[in-house]
Amino acid sequence: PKSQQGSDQSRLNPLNIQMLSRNLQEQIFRGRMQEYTDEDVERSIGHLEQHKLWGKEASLLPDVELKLPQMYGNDIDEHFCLLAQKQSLPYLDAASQLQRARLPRMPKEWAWEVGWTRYGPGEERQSVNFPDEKALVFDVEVCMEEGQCPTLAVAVSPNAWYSWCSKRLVEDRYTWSSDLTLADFIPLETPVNSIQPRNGEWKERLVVGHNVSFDRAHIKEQYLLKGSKMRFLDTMSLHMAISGLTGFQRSLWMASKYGKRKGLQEVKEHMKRLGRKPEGPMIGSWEWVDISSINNLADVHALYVGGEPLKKEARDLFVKGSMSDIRTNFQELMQYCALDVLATHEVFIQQLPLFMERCPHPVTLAGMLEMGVCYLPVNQNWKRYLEDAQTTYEELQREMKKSLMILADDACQLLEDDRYKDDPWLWDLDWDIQDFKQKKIPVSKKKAKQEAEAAAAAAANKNVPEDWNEDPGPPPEEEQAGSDPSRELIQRLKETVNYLPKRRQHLPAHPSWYRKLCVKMSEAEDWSPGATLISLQMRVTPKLMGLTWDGFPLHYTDQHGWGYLVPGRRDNFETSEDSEGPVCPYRAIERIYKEYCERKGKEQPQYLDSPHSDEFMLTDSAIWQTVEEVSRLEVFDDEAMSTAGPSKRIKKKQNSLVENGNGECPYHHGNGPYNDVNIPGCWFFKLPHKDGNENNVGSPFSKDFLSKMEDGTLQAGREGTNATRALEINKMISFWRNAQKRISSQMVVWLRKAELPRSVRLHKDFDEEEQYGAILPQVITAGTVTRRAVEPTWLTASNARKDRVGSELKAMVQVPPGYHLVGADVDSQELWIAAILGEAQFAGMHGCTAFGWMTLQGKKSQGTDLHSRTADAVGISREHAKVFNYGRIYGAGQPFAERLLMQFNHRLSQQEAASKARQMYALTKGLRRYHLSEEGEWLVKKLNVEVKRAEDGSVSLQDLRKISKLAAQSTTRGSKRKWNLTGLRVWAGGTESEMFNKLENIAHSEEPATPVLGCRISRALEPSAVQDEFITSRVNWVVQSSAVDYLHLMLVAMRWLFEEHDIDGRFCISIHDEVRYLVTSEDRYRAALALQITNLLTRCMFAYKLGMMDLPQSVAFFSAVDIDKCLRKEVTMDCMTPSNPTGVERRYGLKQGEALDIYQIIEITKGSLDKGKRQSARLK
Amino acid sequence: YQRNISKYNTHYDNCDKTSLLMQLCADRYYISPEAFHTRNCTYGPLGTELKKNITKQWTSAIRTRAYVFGITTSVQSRMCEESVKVVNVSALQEILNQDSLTKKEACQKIQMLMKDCMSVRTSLLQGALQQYIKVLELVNRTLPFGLAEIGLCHHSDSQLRHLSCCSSEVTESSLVWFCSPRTSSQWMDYWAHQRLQWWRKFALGPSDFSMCNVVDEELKEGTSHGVKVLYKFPWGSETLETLWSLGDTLLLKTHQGTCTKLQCKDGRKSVVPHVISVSANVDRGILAYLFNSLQLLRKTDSKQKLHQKMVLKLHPTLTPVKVALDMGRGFSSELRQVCEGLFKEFLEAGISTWPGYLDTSLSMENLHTKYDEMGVLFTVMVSESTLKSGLLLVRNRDTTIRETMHISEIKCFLLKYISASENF
Amino acid sequence: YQRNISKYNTHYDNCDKTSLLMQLCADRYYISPEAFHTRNCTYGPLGTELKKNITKQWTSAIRTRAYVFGITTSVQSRMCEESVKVVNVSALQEILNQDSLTKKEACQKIQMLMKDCMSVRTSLLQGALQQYIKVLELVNRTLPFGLAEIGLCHHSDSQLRHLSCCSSEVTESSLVWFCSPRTSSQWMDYWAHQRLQWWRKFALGPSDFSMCNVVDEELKEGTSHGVKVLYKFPWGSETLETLWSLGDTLLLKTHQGTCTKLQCKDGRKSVVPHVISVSANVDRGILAYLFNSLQLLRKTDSKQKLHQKMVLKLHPTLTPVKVALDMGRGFSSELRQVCEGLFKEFLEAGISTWPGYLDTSLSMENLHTKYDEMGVLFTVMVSESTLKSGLLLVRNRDTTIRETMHISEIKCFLLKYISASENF
Repeated sequence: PKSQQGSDQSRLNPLNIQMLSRNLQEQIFRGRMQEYTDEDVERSIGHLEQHKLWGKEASLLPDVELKLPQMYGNDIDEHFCLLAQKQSLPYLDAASQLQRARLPRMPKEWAWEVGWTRYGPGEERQSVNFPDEKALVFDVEVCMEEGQCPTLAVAVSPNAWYSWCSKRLVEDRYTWSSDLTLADFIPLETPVNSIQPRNGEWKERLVVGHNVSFDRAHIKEQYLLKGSKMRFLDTMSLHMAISGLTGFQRSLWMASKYGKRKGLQEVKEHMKRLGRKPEGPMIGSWEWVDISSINNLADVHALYVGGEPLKKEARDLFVKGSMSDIRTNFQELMQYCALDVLATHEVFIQQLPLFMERCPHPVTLAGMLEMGVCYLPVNQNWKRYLEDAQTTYEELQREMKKSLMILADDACQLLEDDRYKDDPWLWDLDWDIQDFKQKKIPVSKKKAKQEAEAAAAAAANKNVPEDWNEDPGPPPEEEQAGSDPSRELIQRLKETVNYLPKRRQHLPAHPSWYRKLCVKMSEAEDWSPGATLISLQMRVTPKLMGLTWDGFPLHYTDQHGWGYLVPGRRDNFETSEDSEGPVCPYRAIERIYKEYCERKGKEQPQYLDSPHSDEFMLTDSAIWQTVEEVSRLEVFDDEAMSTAGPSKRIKKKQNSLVENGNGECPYHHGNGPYNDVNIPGCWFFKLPHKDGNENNVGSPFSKDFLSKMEDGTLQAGREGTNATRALEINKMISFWRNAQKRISSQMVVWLRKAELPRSVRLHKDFDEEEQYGAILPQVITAGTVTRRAVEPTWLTASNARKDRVGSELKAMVQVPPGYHLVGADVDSQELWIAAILGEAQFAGMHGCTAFGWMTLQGKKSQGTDLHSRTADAVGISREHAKVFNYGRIYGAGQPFAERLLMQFNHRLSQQEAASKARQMYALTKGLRRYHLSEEGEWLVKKLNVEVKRAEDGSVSLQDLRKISKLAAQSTTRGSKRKWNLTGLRVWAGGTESEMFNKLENIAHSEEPATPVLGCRISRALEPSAVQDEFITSRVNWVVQSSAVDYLHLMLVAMRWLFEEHDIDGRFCISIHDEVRYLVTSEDRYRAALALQITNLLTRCMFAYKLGMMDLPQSVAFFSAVDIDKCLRKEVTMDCMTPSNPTGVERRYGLKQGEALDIYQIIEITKGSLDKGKRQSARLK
Repeated sequence: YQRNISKYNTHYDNCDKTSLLMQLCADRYYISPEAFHTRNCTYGPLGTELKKNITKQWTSAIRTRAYVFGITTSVQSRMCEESVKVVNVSALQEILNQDSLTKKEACQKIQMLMKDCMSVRTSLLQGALQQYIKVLELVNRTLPFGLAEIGLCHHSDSQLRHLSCCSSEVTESSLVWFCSPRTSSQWMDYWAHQRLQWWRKFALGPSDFSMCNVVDEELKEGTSHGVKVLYKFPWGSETLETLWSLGDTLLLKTHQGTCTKLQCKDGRKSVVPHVISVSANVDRGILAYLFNSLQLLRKTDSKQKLHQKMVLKLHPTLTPVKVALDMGRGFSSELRQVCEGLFKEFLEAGISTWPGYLDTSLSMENLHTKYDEMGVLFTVMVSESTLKSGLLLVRNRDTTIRETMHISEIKCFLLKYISASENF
Repeated sequence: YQRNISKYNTHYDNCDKTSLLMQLCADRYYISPEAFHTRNCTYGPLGTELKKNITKQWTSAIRTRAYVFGITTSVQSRMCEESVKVVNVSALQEILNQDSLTKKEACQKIQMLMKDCMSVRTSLLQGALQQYIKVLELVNRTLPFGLAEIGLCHHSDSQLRHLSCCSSEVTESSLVWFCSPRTSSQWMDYWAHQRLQWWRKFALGPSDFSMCNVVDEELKEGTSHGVKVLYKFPWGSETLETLWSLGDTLLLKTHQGTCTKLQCKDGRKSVVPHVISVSANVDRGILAYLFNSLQLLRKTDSKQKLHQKMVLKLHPTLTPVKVALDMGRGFSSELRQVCEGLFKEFLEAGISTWPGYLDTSLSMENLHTKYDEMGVLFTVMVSESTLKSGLLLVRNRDTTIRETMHISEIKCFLLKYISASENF
């Protein structure tokens, strides 16, 4: 055994990786030291040398001297166990009460009364402030049409049933305020009009519900800044942890359960989305279907409880019905709600023991309870943000549409003299116009009309002077009095409206394509003139814009999607002679391309027959036509007789190609030509597609073409139009278009002054005119099979981008006066987890695998970090390499890399991409090697095959083939015996091989469980249920689920430190590898220190559970803890977006926050979490 | 404004669009041709109507947004320290004619006279600030509110300061916004955004309108922040509208010693409000819209000759003439009666109509050229078949397509078209 | 205008109505209180809106009748021989400061400077005459036609001619009508009739408006006939509008030497048209309507005390505020939301609305007094019962009766009421 010693505190491990400062290692590992064997060290050095990583210089980090809080238990694992048990004990207690209870009988009739009603054992009713119970099963229903206020609710405890009705349900009023206040919500701990719990103390209470975060968002006390001690257990999350399904499995499950048609359709669509061929490998094992279900209560109930299926029809009334519908069906709906509560209880009874068995570590439950109380503080800026984003969105959308409408109007002008026939883009639109229809005027009416005419003429003669130009003088008296011959004439003419058909034609004089873009005037209330239906996605739009690709006009065909026309083709004139359709103005296309070439200073192609310059382009349309006809004949003659001409050689080549039947374009290379598109005078080439050229491009405005717009490959060919601007706008509004509904339906509750804590009210920045409130994001604590949290708005929100309307979303979470957000991102969390797993597998030493070394020690500056290495190896940018690396670690294979490569560089051929991808995978993941099965070993011996074995005895694929070939030869022809040669398959030779071996190891094990907290994989993914299916999901699960363990450990540690050291704050939100706490400004630095210590302990827990008694210093602490007043990626980000053009500092007065590393935090806090010391430090 | 003109001239040769537009404005009587050479903005019938439409839209945009009251203040004021004054020449003459006076005495008398004379306002801001207290009573000291006015101001041109007639008339539209100091920067952003959007709303090419911050050096006394709305004219960008965040300095200065009277409620506090001034040069705005909506189309006619076609694609809401009424050949007295009847009907419905039937000398093509250059949205053609079947041919300026429509439906169509296009 | 003021003062004691109205105008901010003492017409929010309504009615009355085009001419002109000029004081100062000059030299220089200065127009007639030729092209030399303009003019007051600051701003509305000499006297009669009818149309007491011929002594050069529309103010009759039949003299004088260019077609003849000028003093017209619509009611309250109640019964079309929105006590934040919603709805429909809900301090009685004095047509009261049932209380100014109406129908009701009352 040997341990390398550094200076006083600094220590390096045998691989020269800096470990924790001595004092920290001693405090955490209680004197236990990491032991290294020489053999392991040698193996590691060899491996690192092989990947050219050994011997790189590394600078030392300063040491950290810190007195950690007193830890419990004998080791760090016990410490966490004890913490978690202490934290979850009262709730576990309440849960088991619920589990043991026999529920009282459900009332037959429900009280029509505002607020809570309690039903005693004899159904005696009693109006109560709230159900004062330790444990409840709870369900809220909301009448969607009336907004977001809770409508009614039912709860049950082991002691009684409770029902709740809202004021809005019981009182019938014309309008209700759209602003939500606490009084609209359901009290569970405080009397009406009060925010104080009885006796001033919050009690630990547990609420169980299915998708309980929805119910939580309707509970009054949950919106208070200083939280109650109520916690929530979600039967949906428990279900996911026990028996959850992956997205793909869900489709399959639906298919097998709910009839073939609906489900299979979804499976097909899913396959299509994943790019899998439906005829690909069939799903072999279906056992998992019976031990799992999708997430809704009815199916979950059926899985765990069984029996009568739940009736969910009543739900529709809440979704679609009005408040009065609910009033009418009140009893029925209450009953429905109560039955849901009952079902939830039944499910819960079954789930709890299963969950405890499969996720045995107490940290998991404690972490989930903590995650269930997310809280996002907002203020009046939230409304401003919604308005700003929406108006910016509407304005941009209008600008885009308007520019398109102008293009459509301008194009109409080509109808005059049929000029559209010479337009390189618009020639093939439908330019038909309709005749104006009129009824025949019946004879009798004709007579009446003649009379009218005569009368009119008479009237005219009476008053109008013979000479037009004479001043008639003022109108006569009777005209001033109202009788006016011209009005009478108009009136009479108006009656001829009877001769028109009842139903008016829709813009009969407009070309057909334009007509389709217009709303019929009589049809729509909010009718608008012009081509208002036009959008960027329509086929006509690129044509109206006159888009060109490298100077060639775009063209659309049904069979190939979008492409472009290259002029110069001469082999298909005769075929078009008898075709009826529009004729391609190939001369105009040639002209367009010629102008393009002149602009670009590019040599232009010599067309077969274009000796005439533009001057010869003639001024008389009649001659033009003849020339056009003649030129066609000329080509025909050329082909037939092969007469020599000025450009003989090209012609010959051309002709020979034509004869060969595959007319290639001599001067342009691209995706084509596709000569089944028979456009006289032009070849058709397809636009390149990101998924490979065999795919059709549906719109040249998809975001993949953005870069082509920017570099000028794709540009607008008409004067005065700006296709790039339209595309830019499209890009800018995409985020808000998708997110607007979700974001603006976020439920915000505004707190009155009295409902805010004293510290806020008395703060110098408090302003009565402003609003303070909160959003409770409806997070499903374990929403995926990896137990990651799911929530559609906040957990998926991207960071603010300058070109995305509304993307400043996260920064709109803003603290009330006197508070700060303290939080941090776990630095490259998943890479580290994956790496440490690989290290534990390989030599049990930090930095022993190349992948691990790069993660810990890699430097961007030296080009030794993971992304730089990949970038170098493949020859791509570091940013692109990042995408590859994460993709690979998440389980994406070589084909994914190929496709990605092609997308990054459209000039790369399929073969080049494939070889690059292969190279990259060999370097990283390594090559497959095989351990021979007994049968295999036997054959090797028997046949005396020479194989090259690696250290671990595995053989390569080539050797394997050799064996099987020999085996096949040696056996008799008739017996087609199939040998089963291989046992374990491993990866070898790559930087990440050991990591992948470990992941697959876990995924293939009998009972896959996370290495740190021992949480088992969903029953629906266990090998016993699925055999070898869903491998990618299972491999992916190992890292992802461990990341969830990481988060749970952090939450537990933070709670402990907050309580132990009286830090005034609460959990706010965790977004995957990021946690945020809402802390009083006074305590913000102590909270930051607590966060750093939490990270240290969590990482040590990982190392400890993987058998390593040490931790590299570089990952021990967050590189920075953000102390900020809003939620954003970086404390310095100003979050400028089109809807927030001046940035959050100017617009919302949000100054930059602080990002502090461990050294700064220790300096500020003097390394102490205690209240007193920090204050004295501050005074100094 | 006259600066532009001089620039037109220097850029005349290389700036085709500018000269084309100037010619068009004179030909179609938007702006009086003399006005280009003198210092005044004199508008012809079309220009006057365009100006009316623009100011109407400005007013409704400003007023539907918030509590904004219109006011009217005097062109002449005693307060202004500007150098342009209104002088009664006969009084001056009288002094000059008094032979008995020494030069010094005469000078003194003239100085006295000048001191008594009213100055001519250079902006509408001062007037609004003076009315502040009176309006405050009306709104019961509640913030925010605004005072809006459109009126003539005299801008002295810095380049011509030493010439005798240095002032030019400009129609300004002004909003003076009073808000609590707490929200003033938000309101500044709000109005800046609103104003830019307003200009863009009626533009054919919105991107020619832009916004920029006033650099610190240009900030006047007491202003903390300034934003300008610019238009990219062919000869360069010019300011159409300026927004100043003025703090409370000017307000306090205007009402010296009455600080308590100035105070408003902001929650439970009493504050002296901050002032934001939003003021646009309407005349330059008109020019901007004229430039913005001029579309030059190259068009080959039936003889393959290239023509330059000009269309003034003013926004339907702004364009001065919505409809031109013309008549084909035929029973002209009856046709004319139909025209007159329709003319009355349209005018009564508030549709600005051009009595094209008064002039029957133009060919159809010249007629369309004329109307396109005038920016006429629709051309309604009354022909003999109208007398038989009540059908009219209605040509749309933007699509140039002639649609058949019945006489009983034309008015509704026009009204609906114009009001609906306000949203685009 | 200032003459009126002085008359107010002399009649103060014996003319109760005058002082009452003046107080009302100041209190309810029709006319700025300072404006009574200075020479300017400064209007508050209500006065501005009233003026807008009057000029709008004037324009539509003029324009729906015949071929009348609006124009805009410059306030400053070179042509005018009037004595009020716009002077750049610094240029004058410069001359005075030149010590080297003798008095004579200085005088000459000043004279030169004055000559160069622009004068301020005293009527809109001259501008219209100048635009005549250009418009003639537009209408293809067809008679009759008219040029209309509303704008500021400077009137020098004859009584104060010798004071230094003798000019006062007046908003004039002017129609200059060009017709054949043959029909000119008919047109003169026509317009005189039209104008009187127009003034009377919006009056509460039409008989206070009257018409008289101008006596021969008052006829200016070139005018053959003149007619005046008068209003009987408490202190005597004053002229609101003047119509002059001007023949062709002024037109010929304005366009010297271009006689052929002036000619129009009248049948087969070519004639130089006769000019009829119709011009009204809008400011005085406003005052006339204010006096005309003030109704004084004596009323005993519950304590048998006698009160003077004033109602400004302005015509529904003219009255500046059509509807006031107020709220009762109760859930104030929700009530306010309803008010704000209605406020926006009304403004968008073009109904001028008073946001009375911003001020909740007045008692119901004071509120009605205030609104009656403001001439508010309807008072809409949003109360708690609105939240429950959607019902509003709507009080009519003229009947003082409170009607219950549903929130969904109020907008249509108001629009219909206002537009229908235009015919009465």
